[in-house]
Amino acid sequence: EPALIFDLGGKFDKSFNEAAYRGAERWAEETGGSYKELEMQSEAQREQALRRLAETGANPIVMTGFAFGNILNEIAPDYPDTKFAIIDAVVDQPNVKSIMFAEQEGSYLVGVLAAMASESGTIGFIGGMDVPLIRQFGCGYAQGAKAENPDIKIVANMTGTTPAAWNDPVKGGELTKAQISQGADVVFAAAGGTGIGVLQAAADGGILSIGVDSNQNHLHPGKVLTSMIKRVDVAVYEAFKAGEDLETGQSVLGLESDGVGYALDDNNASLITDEMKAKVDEIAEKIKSGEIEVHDYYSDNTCPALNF
Amino acid sequence: MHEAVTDTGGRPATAAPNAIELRGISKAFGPVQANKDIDLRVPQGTIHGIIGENGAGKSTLMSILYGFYKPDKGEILVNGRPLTIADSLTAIKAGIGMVFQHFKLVQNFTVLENVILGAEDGRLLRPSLAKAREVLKRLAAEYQLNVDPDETIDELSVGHQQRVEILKALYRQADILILDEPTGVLTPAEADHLFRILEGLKAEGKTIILITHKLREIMEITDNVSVMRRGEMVASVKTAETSPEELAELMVGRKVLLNVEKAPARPGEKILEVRDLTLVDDEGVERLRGISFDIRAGEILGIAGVSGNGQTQLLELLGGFPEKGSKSGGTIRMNGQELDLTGTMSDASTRRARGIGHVPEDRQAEGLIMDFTAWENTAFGYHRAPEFNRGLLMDNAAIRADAETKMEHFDVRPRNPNLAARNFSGGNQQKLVVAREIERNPDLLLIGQPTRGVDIGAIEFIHKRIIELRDAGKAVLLVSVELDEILSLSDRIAVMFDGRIMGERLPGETTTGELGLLMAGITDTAHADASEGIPPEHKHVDEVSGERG
Amino acid sequence: MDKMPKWADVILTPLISLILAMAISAIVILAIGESPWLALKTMIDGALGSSYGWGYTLYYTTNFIFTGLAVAVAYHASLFNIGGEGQAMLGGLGVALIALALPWPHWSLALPAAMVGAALFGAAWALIPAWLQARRGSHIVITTIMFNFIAAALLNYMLVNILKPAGTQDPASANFPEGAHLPQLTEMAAALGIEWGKNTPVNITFIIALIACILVWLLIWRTRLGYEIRALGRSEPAALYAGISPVRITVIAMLISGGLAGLMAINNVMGEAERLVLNAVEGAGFIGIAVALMGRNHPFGVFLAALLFGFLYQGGGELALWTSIPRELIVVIQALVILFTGALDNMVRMPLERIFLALRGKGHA
Amino acid sequence: MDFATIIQILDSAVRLMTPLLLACLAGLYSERSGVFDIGLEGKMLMAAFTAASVAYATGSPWLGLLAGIGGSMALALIHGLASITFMGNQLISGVAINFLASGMTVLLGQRIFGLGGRTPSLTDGGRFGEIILPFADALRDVPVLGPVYADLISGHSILVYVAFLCVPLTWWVLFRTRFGLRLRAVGENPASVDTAGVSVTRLRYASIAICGLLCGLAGAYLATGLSAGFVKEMTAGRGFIALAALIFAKWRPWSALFATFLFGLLEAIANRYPNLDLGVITIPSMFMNALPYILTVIILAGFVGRAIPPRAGGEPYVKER
Ligand SMILES: Nc1ncnc2c1ncn2[C@@H]1O[C@H](COP(=O)(O)OP(=O)(O)OP(=O)(O)O)[C@@H](O)[C@H]1O
Ligand SMILES: Nc1ncnc2c1ncn2[C@@H]1O[C@H](COP(=O)(O)OP(=O)(O)OP(=O)(O)O)[C@@H](O)[C@H]1O
Ligand SMILES: [Mg+2]
Ligand SMILES: [Mg+2]
Repeated sequence: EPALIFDLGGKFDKSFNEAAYRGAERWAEETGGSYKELEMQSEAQREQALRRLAETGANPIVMTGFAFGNILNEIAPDYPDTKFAIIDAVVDQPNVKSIMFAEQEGSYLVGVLAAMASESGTIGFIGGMDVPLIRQFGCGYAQGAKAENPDIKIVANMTGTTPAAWNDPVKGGELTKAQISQGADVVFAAAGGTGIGVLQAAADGGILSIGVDSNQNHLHPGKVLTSMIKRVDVAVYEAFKAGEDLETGQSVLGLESDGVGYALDDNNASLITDEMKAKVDEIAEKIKSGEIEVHDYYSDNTCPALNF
Repeated sequence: MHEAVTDTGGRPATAAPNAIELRGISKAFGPVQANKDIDLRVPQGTIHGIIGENGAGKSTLMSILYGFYKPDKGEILVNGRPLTIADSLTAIKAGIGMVFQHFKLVQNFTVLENVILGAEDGRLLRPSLAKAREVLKRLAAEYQLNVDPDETIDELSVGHQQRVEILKALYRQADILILDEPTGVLTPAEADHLFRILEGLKAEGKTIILITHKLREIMEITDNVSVMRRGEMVASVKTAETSPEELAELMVGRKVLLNVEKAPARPGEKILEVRDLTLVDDEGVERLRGISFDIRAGEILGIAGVSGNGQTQLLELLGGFPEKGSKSGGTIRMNGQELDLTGTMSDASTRRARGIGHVPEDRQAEGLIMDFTAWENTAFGYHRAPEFNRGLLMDNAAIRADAETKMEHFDVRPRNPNLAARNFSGGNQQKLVVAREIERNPDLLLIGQPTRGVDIGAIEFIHKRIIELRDAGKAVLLVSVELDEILSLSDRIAVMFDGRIMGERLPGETTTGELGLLMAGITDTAHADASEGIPPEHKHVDEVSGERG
Repeated sequence: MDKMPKWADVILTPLISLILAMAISAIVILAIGESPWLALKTMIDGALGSSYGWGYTLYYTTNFIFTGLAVAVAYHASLFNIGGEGQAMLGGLGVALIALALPWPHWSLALPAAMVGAALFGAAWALIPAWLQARRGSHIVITTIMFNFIAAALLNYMLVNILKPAGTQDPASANFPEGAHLPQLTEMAAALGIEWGKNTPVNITFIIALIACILVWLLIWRTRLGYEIRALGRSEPAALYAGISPVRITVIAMLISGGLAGLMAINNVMGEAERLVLNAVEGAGFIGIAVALMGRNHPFGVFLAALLFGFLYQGGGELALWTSIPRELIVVIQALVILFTGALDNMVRMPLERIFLALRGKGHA
Repeated sequence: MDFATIIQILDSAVRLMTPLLLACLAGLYSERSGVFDIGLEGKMLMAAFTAASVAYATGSPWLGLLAGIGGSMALALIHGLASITFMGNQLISGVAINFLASGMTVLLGQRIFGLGGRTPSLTDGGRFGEIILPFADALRDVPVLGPVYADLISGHSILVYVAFLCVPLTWWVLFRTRFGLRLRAVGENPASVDTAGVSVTRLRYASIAICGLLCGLAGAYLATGLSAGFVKEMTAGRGFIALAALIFAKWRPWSALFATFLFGLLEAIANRYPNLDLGVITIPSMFMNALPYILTVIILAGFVGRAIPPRAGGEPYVKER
C-alpha cells in the first residue's frame, strides 16, 4: 500500500500539496487501490510520520516538500526495504527517488507569454512567502519575459515573511491593484491561497493573470492568461503506479519530461493566439534542446533578470 | 441578646414613623459573616450614627440598604413599606442616597458628568447636562456645596470629591442620605461645614445615617446611635443618653483611653534639618515653596494643614520617592549629613539606610502590597536588609518569624502572617505598616495620616506607639489633617498652606481656631515671632487659593 | 478564610473544567461525523500510551515550558509579553550562529554556549520593548506584537539571503556540526540500560526546562529580585515607596522573559531540527500565553499546563496522522480546553464553592 | 512620486485600513467598557467565514453580511459569558476565541464545502461591488480635486463608507449620548455605574455586542468586499494590528481613524515599493514588508506618550469575593 505525506501547508493548499493529492486520487480511481495519507501538525512530526508509516509497511512512501529532505536522509537507511519518493529535494540514498521540478523552465514559458500578452510593457509577479522556491519561479518568469521583450518592466512583490503570506488573498488582491496602478497588465501569482486573491483582483481590474502549480484557468475563464503547471500530481501518480518497484535515483522533471509547462484549454483558448502558441512552443523546444539555458536560482542564490 | 438592647435603647427618638427599618438582615461573604441578624430603626428626620470597629460590618449593612449587596435574609422597610431592594436603582427610587467610604466617582469625568450618570433625562447628554448645571447651581447656593461643574474629578481635593457625592444624592432627590465615614478625609473646618449641611438637610425633614469612627462627631450631631461589633448590632441608644466612654466600651468590648497621655518632650540633638525645600511637579505646579524646619531627637513635629497643600509632597520627598518628573531644590540634613535630593542616592531605600522610617499617607496604594501576605509586607522596603537574606535568597523563615513578633507587639488581628494584606481590616492594615516602620527603630519617623479610617481601639494603640518612639529619643514628623490628633501628639505644630509653612505653634499655646486660620493661609503677625526657621518673606498673607474651602 | 479547600481549587475545579471541555469537543467530533471515543483513545494512546508517545509529548512540553515561563515572569511584573514568538525566533538565530560558528568537539561545550546565545538573542529582542515601556511608556503589548513581525522578517532575511547554503531549496541554515548535536533522552536512557522513547525528539533540553521551572520558582518566590518584580507588578507607587526602581525591574524582568523564550530554541533548533528552519517556533510563543495564564503564572502550574498542551499537540498530531479527523479539530479542542479551564473556570468554581460552604455549614451545625 | 501615484497609494491605504478601522472601533467599544479583547482576530475570521459561506449559498452579500455579524456575535457572546458573567480572565478568553475561530472555520468549511476550509469563490453577485459616486467620471478631469474625488473617494465598497461613517458615529455615541457616558464610566469605574443604579452587566454585554457587530463588518468586508470568498486564516494578523492601533489611538475614535490610516498607508507604501533602492543599498523586500511595524515602534517611542487604558479594563467587576 503506498502512502503520501503532505507538507505543513496541508492537503488543500491550492498549490502543490493539493496537486499531489489529486495524483494520488487519480491513481486510486484508476487502480481501485487504497493509499495512506498523512497531514502533519508540526515540524517535529516529519520524522514521526515517516517512521511510523515505514513501520506500518507502507511502500512506497511519497512526500511533498523540500523540508523532508534532511530527515529523509537520516532515516532512509533505517528502512532499507522501503522505497521513498521525495518531491522538491535531493536525497542521496539507495532507496530514495528524488523528484525535482525545473520550475524555472515552466516559469520562463509563462514569462514569454506574459510579455507577449502585455500591451503596456509592464508585467507583475506576486510571490507568497519570500523563500528560494518562489524566487525560482519569479526568476524564470522574469528571464522569459525579458527574452521576449528586453525593455519589459517587471514589478515583483512578496506577500510577507510569515506563513500567513500563503493565505492572505486580501493582501494578494491589494498587491495586484498596486501593480495594476503601476501599469502591469499581466500578473503571475506564485503564492498559494494568496494567489486566489491575485487572480480575483486581476479579473476585477480587467487585466490578465497567470495561475500556478495546477491549471487555474477555470477560476476566471477568459481572464487567466495561462497557468504554470508543475505536474506534482503526475509525479505522485507515477510513483504510486510503480509501487514497490519504484526506480530510485534522481530525476529532474522539466519541459523535457512534461513535468512543467503552461496550460492551454478552452478557458484561455481565446487569449493565446496562434502566434503566441507557436512562439512558446518553439522556445520550449529550444529549452529542451539546451539551446536556451534558463538560469537556476538555487545554483547561486542570485537571479540575473530580477532583483528580489 | 442584642434584641433586648435594641428594644430598650432603640425606641424612636421622635414619634415620627421610621424612614428605615431593617429586620433580621444577614449577609455572609463566603465564610465571613459580615452581618448577623441585624435590626435597625431610623426615624424620619433624624441623624442616626453608626459606629463600630473596622470590619464590624457597617459598610456592608449600608451597602445592603443601598442595594449594592444583596442580603442573604432579612427585610427592609422604607417609610414603613416593605421594599425588596434588588439593586441601587430601587434604592434611589425609594429616595435613598449613599456616599460610600471609597467614593464611586469616575475620575476622568467632570463633576457634571458624574452627577448625571445614571440619572440622565433622555438619550442625549446635552439637555441633561444643561439641566444638571442649573440644578447644581441651585443646590450649591442652597447648601453651600460649591464645586466647579466642569472640573474633572482627579483635579479635585478629596473634600470636594465628597461634595460631588453628596450633590449626586441630592440631585437624585434623596430623602434618606447615608454617609460612610465622610469625615475621615476632611479637615475639621470641612467637617464642620459638612455637619452644617447635614443639619440643614435634617431641618428639611431628610433622614441621615452617618457612619464614623469619631465619637466627638457622634455626640455633636446625631440623635441616635447604633453600635456594631463583629457583624452584630450590639446596641442602639439615644445620643443624649450616652457618653463617649460608654460608646467606646460598647464598640471595642473593653475600656478605651480616649485621650493620649504623654510626658513633656525632652528634645535632644537636631536629627533633621530642612532648608528652603522646593518642589515643582511635572505639570509645572510649585508644590513646595521654600520649606524650612528642624526636628530634634525626642520630639514630635506635627504638620497641620488641609490636604493638598504640599504635605504629601513633603513626605514623599523626605521619604525618597517624589513624584515622577518633579524637580526639587534646597537641602536636607539628616544627623548632620546632607541627603542627596536628586541623584542615584535619592531613592527610598537609601533613605531607609539613613535611618528614616516612613508610614505613608495611603497605606493601601503605597504602604502595602495588598496581594502580598502579611509576612511579606512586614519586610516591604527592608527586604534587602541582611537579616532577611541568606546569600542570594531571601530568608523567608526569618521574615516570617519577624512578622509574627511584630504582629504580636502591635496586636494585629487576626494574628495570621499568611493572610493577604487585603484581608485585614483598615485598622489592622495600618498596624502592619506602623509596626514595620516603628520596629525598625528609625532615627526619624515620617508618618502621614496615621489613623485615617482606623477605629478608636487601634487609634489608641498607634498613638501610644508613636509616643513611645519619641520617648526613646527618636524624632517624629507627623502629618495629619486631624487637628485633634495633631494637638494631642505634637510637641510643636507647623501649619502648611500652599506649599509653605505658615507658622509654628506650641500645642499648649494655641487653639483650633488659630490653627484653622493658619490652615486657610491667614497669618496673624502677633504670633509670627514664635515661628522659628521661617524666612520673613513667607510671613505675609497668601493669596487664598479658590480651590480650597 | 477560604471558601473551599485548596485541593478543590487547584485540582477539582480544573479537572471538571477539563471534562467539560472534552465533552464539548466530543459533541464537535460527533457533529463532523466521527467517533469521539476513537478520537480520545487515539489521543491518549498516541500521546501517553507508549514511551514513544511520551517522547513526543515531552518534546512539545519542553517548548511550552520555556514560552510559558517567559510569559509568566513578565506577568509577575504586570507586563504582558506577547512577544514570545519573536523572542524564540531570535533565540533560534542565536543558537544557529553559535552552533555554526565553531566545529564543536562535544555537545557539553556546545550546549552552554548555545544556551548563552539563545538567551542573549531572546533577551535582546525583549530589550527594546522593555526599555520603551519603562522609559517612554510605549505600550509593551503593541511593541512586542510589532517585534514578532519584525523578527519574522529578520529571520526570513537571514535564512534566505545569508544562512542558506547555495544549491539547496530549503530556506534553512546548514546542518549543525556533529559536535553540536544534543543527547536525546532515548540515548540517555539507553546509557542507563533502559529502552525508552526510541526515535523521539525529546532531548536533554527537557531536563533544562525542568531546572528552569525550579530556577524561576526560586527567582520569583525566593529572591529579592523576584520579590521586587512581584511588588512592582502589584503596585508601582508601592514599589517606589519601597525604593524599587520601576525602570530597572521592568527591564530586568523582560530580559529574563525574553531569555527564557529564546531558550526554547535549544529544544527545537538544536535538539530536534539540528539546523535553523523558517517558522521553527510554530506558534509556541502564543501557546505560551495560554500556558502561563492557565498555570496561574506559577512554574509548577506552567509545567502542568505545558504538559497538557504537549499532550494535546502530540495526541492531536496522532489524530491527524491516523484518523480521518482533520487536524483543525485539535485547534478546536485546544481552544475549548483554554476556554473552559482558563476563562470559564468560575462557571465550575462558583457552584463548587457553594457546595463546600453548604457542607461546612452543616459540619458546624 | 507623482500626484497619480500618491492618489493610488492613498486609495490602497483606504482599502487596507478599512478592516483595521472596523476592528479597531470594535475593540474600542469593548475596551472602553472595561472588557479587554485580544479576540478581534478570531471574531473577524469567523465573520469572514460565515459571511462568505452564506453569500455563496444565497448569492447575496447582504445576507452574507448578516451571517458574518451573527458569527462574530456568537464568539462575542462567549467572550461576554467568560469575562462578564463568569468573571474569568479576559486575556485567556480572547486567546481561546482566536484558536476556536481558527479551528472551527476550517472544520466547518471542510465539512460543508470539502475544499479544505476554503469556500468556493463568490461570483460577482455574491460580493460587495464598488460604488461609483455620482459625477465621478465627469469630474475626473478637474485638476487635483477631480482625481481625489473620482479615484480616491469614489469607487469603494459600501462597507468602506460605513467604516468611515462609524468614526464620527462612534465619537458621537461615546461623547454625546447617555449610552456613551455610561459606557465610558463602566470602563473607568464600574462601581460608579452600579451605584448609580445602572446594570454593569447589561452595559458590558451591549458594548461587547457592538464589538461583535463591527468585527462582523470587518470580516465580511475581507471575505465579500476585498476578496471573493474565504481562505483559512485569511485575517492574517489584522486583528492584532487593530489592537495595536487601538492602543496607539489611546482608545479614541478619531485617533483610531488616524492610527489605522497610518498602518494602511505604511502597508500601501511597502506594497508599492517592494524593495527600495536607496542608491547605496537596496532595502531587501523582507524589511520593506516589516516597515510598517518598524515605523510603528519608532512613532510610538518618539511621538506618542503613555497610553493609559480604561482604568477598569481587564478586570471583571467583582463585588463580593
Ligand atoms: N466585598 C466583600 N467581599 C468579601 N468580604 C467582604 C466584602 N466587604 C466586606 N467584607 C468583609 O465583611 C466584613 C465587614 O466589612 P465592612 O466593610 O462592612 O466593615 P466596616 O464596619 O465598614 O469596617 P470599616 O470600619 O473598616 O469600614 C469584614 O470582615 C470584611 O472583610
Ligand atoms: N472585596 C473584598 N474582599 C475581601 N475583603 C474585603 C473586600 N472589600 C473590603 N474588604 C475588607 O473589608 C474591610 C472593610 O473594607 P472597606 O471597603 O469598608 O474599607 P477599608 O478597606 O476598611 O477602608 P479603610 O481602611 O479606609 O477604612 C477591610 O478588612 C477590607 O480589607
Ligand atoms: Mg466601612
Ligand atoms: Mg475602613
